[in-house]
Amino acid sequence: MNLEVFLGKSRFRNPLVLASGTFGYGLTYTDVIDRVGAFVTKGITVQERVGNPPPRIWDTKETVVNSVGLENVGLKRFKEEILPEIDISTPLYVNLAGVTIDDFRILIEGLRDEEKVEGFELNLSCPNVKEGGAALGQSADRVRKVASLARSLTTKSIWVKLTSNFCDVRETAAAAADAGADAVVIVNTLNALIIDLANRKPFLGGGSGGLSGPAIKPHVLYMVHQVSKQVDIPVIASGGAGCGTDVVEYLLAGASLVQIGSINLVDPQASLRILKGLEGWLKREGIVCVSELIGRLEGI
Amino acid sequence: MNLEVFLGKSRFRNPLVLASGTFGYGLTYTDVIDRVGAFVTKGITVQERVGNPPPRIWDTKETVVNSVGLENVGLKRFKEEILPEIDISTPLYVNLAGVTIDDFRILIEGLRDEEKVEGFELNLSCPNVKEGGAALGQSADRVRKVASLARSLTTKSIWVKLTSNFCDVRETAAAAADAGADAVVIVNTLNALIIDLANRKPFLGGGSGGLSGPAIKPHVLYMVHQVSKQVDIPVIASGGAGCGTDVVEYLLAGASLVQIGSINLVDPQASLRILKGLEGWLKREGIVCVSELIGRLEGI
Amino acid sequence: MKKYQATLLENRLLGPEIYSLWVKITDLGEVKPGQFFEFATDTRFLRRAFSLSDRDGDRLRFVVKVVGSGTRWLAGLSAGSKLDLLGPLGEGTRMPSSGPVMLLAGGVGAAPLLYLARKLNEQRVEVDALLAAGTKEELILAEEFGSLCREVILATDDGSCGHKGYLTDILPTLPGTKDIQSFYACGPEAMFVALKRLNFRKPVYAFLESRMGCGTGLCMGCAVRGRDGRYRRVCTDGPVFDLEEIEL
Amino acid sequence: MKKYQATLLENRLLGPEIYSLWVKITDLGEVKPGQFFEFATDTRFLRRAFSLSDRDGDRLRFVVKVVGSGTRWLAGLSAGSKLDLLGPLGEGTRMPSSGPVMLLAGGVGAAPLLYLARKLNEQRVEVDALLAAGTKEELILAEEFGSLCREVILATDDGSCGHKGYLTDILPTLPGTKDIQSFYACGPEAMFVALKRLNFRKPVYAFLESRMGCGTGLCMGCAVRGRDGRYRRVCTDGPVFDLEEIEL
Ligand SMILES: Cc1cc2nc3c(=O)[nH]c(=O)nc-3n(C[C@H](O)[C@H](O)[C@H](O)COP(=O)(O)OP(=O)(O)OC[C@H]3O[C@@H](n4cnc5c(N)ncnc54)[C@H](O)[C@@H]3O)c2cc1C
Ligand SMILES: Cc1cc2nc3c(=O)[nH]c(=O)nc-3n(C[C@H](O)[C@H](O)[C@H](O)COP(=O)(O)OP(=O)(O)OC[C@H]3O[C@@H](n4cnc5c(N)ncnc54)[C@H](O)[C@@H]3O)c2cc1C
Ligand SMILES: Cc1cc2nc3c(=O)[nH]c(=O)nc-3n(C[C@H](O)[C@H](O)[C@H](O)COP(=O)(O)O)c2cc1C
Ligand SMILES: Cc1cc2nc3c(=O)[nH]c(=O)nc-3n(C[C@H](O)[C@H](O)[C@H](O)COP(=O)(O)O)c2cc1C
Ligand code: FES
Ligand code: FES
Repeated sequence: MNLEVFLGKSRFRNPLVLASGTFGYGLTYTDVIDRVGAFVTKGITVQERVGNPPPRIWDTKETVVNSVGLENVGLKRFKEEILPEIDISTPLYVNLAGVTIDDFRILIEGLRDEEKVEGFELNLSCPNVKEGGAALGQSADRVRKVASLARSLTTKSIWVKLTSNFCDVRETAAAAADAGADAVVIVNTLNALIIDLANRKPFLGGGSGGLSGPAIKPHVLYMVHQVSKQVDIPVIASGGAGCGTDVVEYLLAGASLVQIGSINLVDPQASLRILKGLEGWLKREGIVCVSELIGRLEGI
Repeated sequence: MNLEVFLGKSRFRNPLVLASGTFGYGLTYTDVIDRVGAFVTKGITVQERVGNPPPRIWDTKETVVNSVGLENVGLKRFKEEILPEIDISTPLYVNLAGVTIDDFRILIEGLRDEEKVEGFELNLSCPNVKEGGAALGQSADRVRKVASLARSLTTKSIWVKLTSNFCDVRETAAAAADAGADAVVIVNTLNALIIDLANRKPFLGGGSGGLSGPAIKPHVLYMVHQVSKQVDIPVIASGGAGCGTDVVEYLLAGASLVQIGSINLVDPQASLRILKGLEGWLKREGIVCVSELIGRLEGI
Repeated sequence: MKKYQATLLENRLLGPEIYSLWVKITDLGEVKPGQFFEFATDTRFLRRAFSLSDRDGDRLRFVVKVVGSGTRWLAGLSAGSKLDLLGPLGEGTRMPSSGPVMLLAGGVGAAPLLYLARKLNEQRVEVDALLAAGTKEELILAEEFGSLCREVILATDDGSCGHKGYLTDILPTLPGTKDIQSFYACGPEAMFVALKRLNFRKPVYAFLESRMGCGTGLCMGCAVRGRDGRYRRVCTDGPVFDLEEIEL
Repeated sequence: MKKYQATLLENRLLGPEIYSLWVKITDLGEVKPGQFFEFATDTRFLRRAFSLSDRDGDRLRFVVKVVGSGTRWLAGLSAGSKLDLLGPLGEGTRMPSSGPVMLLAGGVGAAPLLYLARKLNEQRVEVDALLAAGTKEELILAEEFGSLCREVILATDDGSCGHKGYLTDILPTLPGTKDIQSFYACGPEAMFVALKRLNFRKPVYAFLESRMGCGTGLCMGCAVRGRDGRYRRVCTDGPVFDLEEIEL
C-alpha cells in the first residue's frame, strides 16, 4: 500500500500533518511525529509572546475553543534554543505568525537558511493592529502581498494558512496561488465567543477564541471542496479530522494533505490511530495508492 | 417582569422568534407560536418548489445539517391556501427566498397588502444562478440593492437574513442598514458537505447542506457581537440557541431578538422551555426588563 | 402528541443486532397502528423514530435494529433507564373495513405490523402474515404473529427457516392470496420496489421510513416522492402510504 | 505516559457532590505524588484531569468533585464501567529530604495530598495534616490521613467540626508549625492567595489546577503566570509549583 503524497517536489510519507499549536515545538512525542507526513510547529512570532491570560480553553462534546494567544518563544529563542533540539525524520514546517507584512520578512529571513526547516506555514489569521484589527488573511490583496514576499525570499515550501472569518476564502486562496504559494491550508479556527454569564464578560482570558473540533468538519469539508475546484495548487485540509475515514473524506473533497489538530489534545497518539484507520479503509477498498483518492468525490 | 422588546415601532412580547424552516407555515402548534415574540415562515419562493431529493437531514450530537432545498408551496398557493388558514396572535414574518432581485419585487408586491403579514425576512442565501452560483447575500452591493428595493416597496418591517459564507457579514450587514432595513438576522446556516463514503458521493440528496445547532453558537455569538458593534440597526441572532441562558448570552452580545431554530426539531415545545429558563434566570438575577440586557457584555 | 418520561422495563436481544424494548408510559391515549414515537438519545441531536410494535396497557413494545450510534445507544440501555419520548406521531394506517388482510414483513419491518395484527385481531378482521428475513436468526416475532394470525408463513433468503427466497418471490406462489382484500407491507426499500412490480389488483399499504428531522411536520426533512412529483412528509402525511401513491 | 483501559471497581459518595472512585489499571509503573490522570468522558471532547489520591497495587483511588458535565458523568458511573485514561501526567512533586512536613488541604484538595502522605509515610518522613472544608460533610478522607500522619487537625468554615475558621486563619495559631520543614498545599485559589500573604519562611508547594487542553504539554492551554511574567504549563511544568514562583 502506498500512502505517499507529493506536493510538487515535496514528498510526504502519508497525508497526515500535525497541525500548528496542537503538537508543541516537536520536542516531545517524536515517535508520533516520525510516523506522519509532516509536522507544523506552534506559531512563531518575531518577538517572544507570553500569550493570553487563562482560561485559554473551553469545550463541548464536539468542539474546542482555544485562546492561547500565540504564546511562543519568539524567533530568536526558537532558532537558538528550540531548533537545535528538534530531532525528527519528518518534514518540519514552521508556522509563522506575523501581524504585519514586515514580520513575515523578518521571520523568513531568520529561518530560510535553516536546513532542518522544510517549509513555512504562513499563519495569516493574526489581527493586524495597523489595519484596524483585520487579519492579513482577510483580504486577497494582503494575502497576495505576503505570499509574494515569502516567495521572493525563499525557495522552501510555502503553505498559506487561511482564515474563513469575514472573508471569501476562495478569493484569498486564489491570491495565494497566484503569488506562487505551494499550497493553501483550509482553514484556521472559526472566531468564537464564550460568555461567562455570572460576570457578563467573556469567559476566555483573551476575550474571544477559535472554534475547532469535529463539529466544524462538514463546514470545512465544504470549503476544501470549493477551494480545490477554484485553485490549481494543492489544498491542505484542517478542521475536525479525528479518524481514518475523515482523512479519506478530505482527500475525496480535494485535499492533498490533512492536518490533525484538536484530537491531539485528547490523545497525543491519535495520529497513529488515524493512520491505522486510513490503512484499514484503503485495504478494505482495495486501493493501492492513497493519492488516487484526491478530488475523487462524484456527483457534485 | 417585562419581557417586551421593541424594534423601532414593532413590539415583541418576548425576544424569542421561531426561525424559518423549523416551524412550518404556522398552521400547527399555534399554542407555542402564540407564546413567542415572533414567528417566521418557511422560505417562500416565487414558484412552488418541490425541494431536494432525500436524504435531507444529517446530524451529530451537537449539529444538524439540512438540505431541504426550500420545498415550499410558492407565492400563489401561500397567499391563497396557507395565509387564510394562519390564525396566530404573534407577529407573522414571511421568509422570502429569492434567487434574483426581481424575485424579491414579485414576492413583496404579492404580500405587502396582506394585513396578517407583519414583516418580511429577506433570505439572501439562495445561490444566484445568473451571477454564477453566489448568493445575493454574499456581496454588500447586492444586499444594498435588494434591501433598498424592499424598502421602496413596503413600509412593513424588513429583516435581512444574512449569510456568513464566503463573505464579510459585517459589510453586508452595514449595507442592509444603509439601505433602510429594520434589522439584520445573523446568521443563516454554514455551508456544509457530508460525504457518503461507500459511494464516494455527497450523502444529502441536494449535494451540500447547511450546518446549524448548538456547536455553531460560539461562532455565531462572535459574529452577532461584531455586527452589533458595526451597525446601528437591531441585530437578530440565529444559531444554536437551545436554552434560556443561550438567549441571555445573545442579548448580552448585542442581539435584540433571538431565533429558535434546530431545537424545534427535537421538541416543538422547546420555545416554552427556553422562555421558562429565560424567566427563571431574570428572576434569579433580579432583572426586571429583558431589554436592559441588550449589548451589555463587559470587558470586550 | 405529547412528551413522555418513560421507564425502560426490559431490553432483550431478539436477533442479530435486534432488540426488543418494553417501556412504561403512563397517561397515554389510543395509538394507531403505524404511529411511531421519537426517542431522544445521548449520541445524537435529533430524536430517532421507532414504530409501536405492541402494547399491553401502559407497557409499550418497540423493536430496535442497531444501524448507527443512536440505535446502538438504545440497545445498550438497561431496565430502569429513563427515556425521553415524543409521540404518538404520524397518521398511522387506515384500518381495513373487511378482511382477510395480509401482512408482509421484511426483517425488522415485522415490528409495526405486529401491533397492526393485534388491532386487526381485536376488530376480528382475519389476518395472515408472511414474515421474511435474511436468515433464521433474523426472523423475529414469529410466535407473537402466530397467536394473532390465521396463518403465518415464514421465508428466509438462505432457506434456513421456512420457504427459501425473497418475500416477493414467495408471495405469488402462495395459494391463499386470492381472497386477500389488502396488503400491509413493511421492509427495506428494495422490497417495496419488488412489490410494486408484482402489480397486485389489491391495495398495498407501505410502512415507510426516512431520515427524519422533527417527526412533527415542521421541517420537511422526511421527504418521499409522490407519483405527482411532489414530496410527501413521511412523518405527518404517513408513515403509511398507498404503494400506488409514491415513487420509489 | 500511556493510555489505559481501566475498570471502575467502586464509586461511592464521600461528601456533598464528592465521589470516591477506585479503578483498576494493570501494568502501571510508579506514580509520583501530584501526578494526575486524564479521563475521557462521554460529555466533553477534552479529557478531565484528576490527581491520584491513593493507590494499592493496581487499584487506584480518585476523588471527584462534581462541578460540571464531565464530573457529573463520572459520578454517575457504576462499578464495572470501563474508563479511558491517560497517565500518569505531570512532573508531580519533589519529595522533601527531611521532615516534618505539613499538608494543607482545602476541600477536595485533600485528594492528591493523601497519596503524598502515603509516600511520605513509606519514606518515614514525619507528616502532619491540616484538613479544612466548608462544613463537616465536606471534610473528606480524615480517617485515611489519620492512619498516615503524626497529627491531623480539622477545621471547618462553620465550625461544625474541628476548629472554626479558614485554613489560613487556623494555621498561624497552631503550636507545632515551627519545626515544619515544608508545606504542601492544595485547595481553591483563594486559599493560595491567603497562604502567600502568611509569608512563611519555609517553602510552600502548591498543587494547582487549571482548565487543561491536552495535559501532555502540547497546547499551552493550562497557563499559570510565573513571577517573571511568563506562563508556566500546569500540566508538564507542574502541577505542583513553589508558591513563590507563581503569581496568583
Ligand atoms: C416512521 C419510522 C419508524 C421507524 N420504526 C423503526 C422500528 O420500529 N425499528 C427500527 O429498528 N427502526 C425503525 N426506524 C428506523 C430508525 O429510526 C433508524 O434506524 C434510526 O433513526 C437510526 O439511527 P442511528 O443513530 O442508529 O443511525 P444513523 O447513524 O443515523 O444511521 C442511519 C443510517 O444512515 C446511514 N448513514 C448515516 N450517515 C451516513 C453517511 N454520511 N453516508 C452514508 N450513509 C450514512 C447509516 O449507515 C445508517 O444505515 C423507523 C424510522 C421511521 C422514519
Ligand atoms: C492537575 C489537575 C488535577 C486535578 N485533580 C482533581 C481531583 O483530584 N479531583 C477533582 O475533583 N478535581 C480535580 N481537578 C479539577 C477537575 O479536572 C475539574 O473539576 C474538571 O475538569 C471539571 O470538568 P467538568 O466537565 O465537570 O466541568 P466544566 O463544565 O468543564 O466546568 C468546570 C468549571 O468551569 C466553569 N465554567 C465552564 N464554562 C464556563 C463559562 N462559560 N463561564 C464561566 N464559567 C465556566 C464551571 O462553572 C466549572 O466551575 C484537577 C485539575 C487539574 C488541572
Ligand atoms: C490549542 C490550539 C492552538 C492552536 N494554535 C495555532 C497556531 O499557533 N497557529 C495556527 O496556525 N493554528 C493554530 N491552531 C489551529 C489548528 O492548527 C487547526 O488549524 C484548527 O484547530 C482546526 O483543526 P482541528 O479542528 O483539527 O483542530 C490551534 C488550535 C488549537 C486547538
Ligand atoms: C431544517 C431546516 C430548514 C431551514 N429552512 C430555512 C429557510 O427556509 N429559510 C431560512 O432563512 N432559513 C432556514 N433555516 C435556517 C434556520 O432558520 C436558522 O437560521 C439556522 O438553522 C441557524 O439556527 P439554529 O442553529 O438555531 O437552527 C433552516 C434550518 C433548518 C435546520
Ligand atoms: S421529519 Fe420534519 S417534517 Fe417530517
Ligand atoms: S494542557 Fe496542554 S500544555 Fe498543558
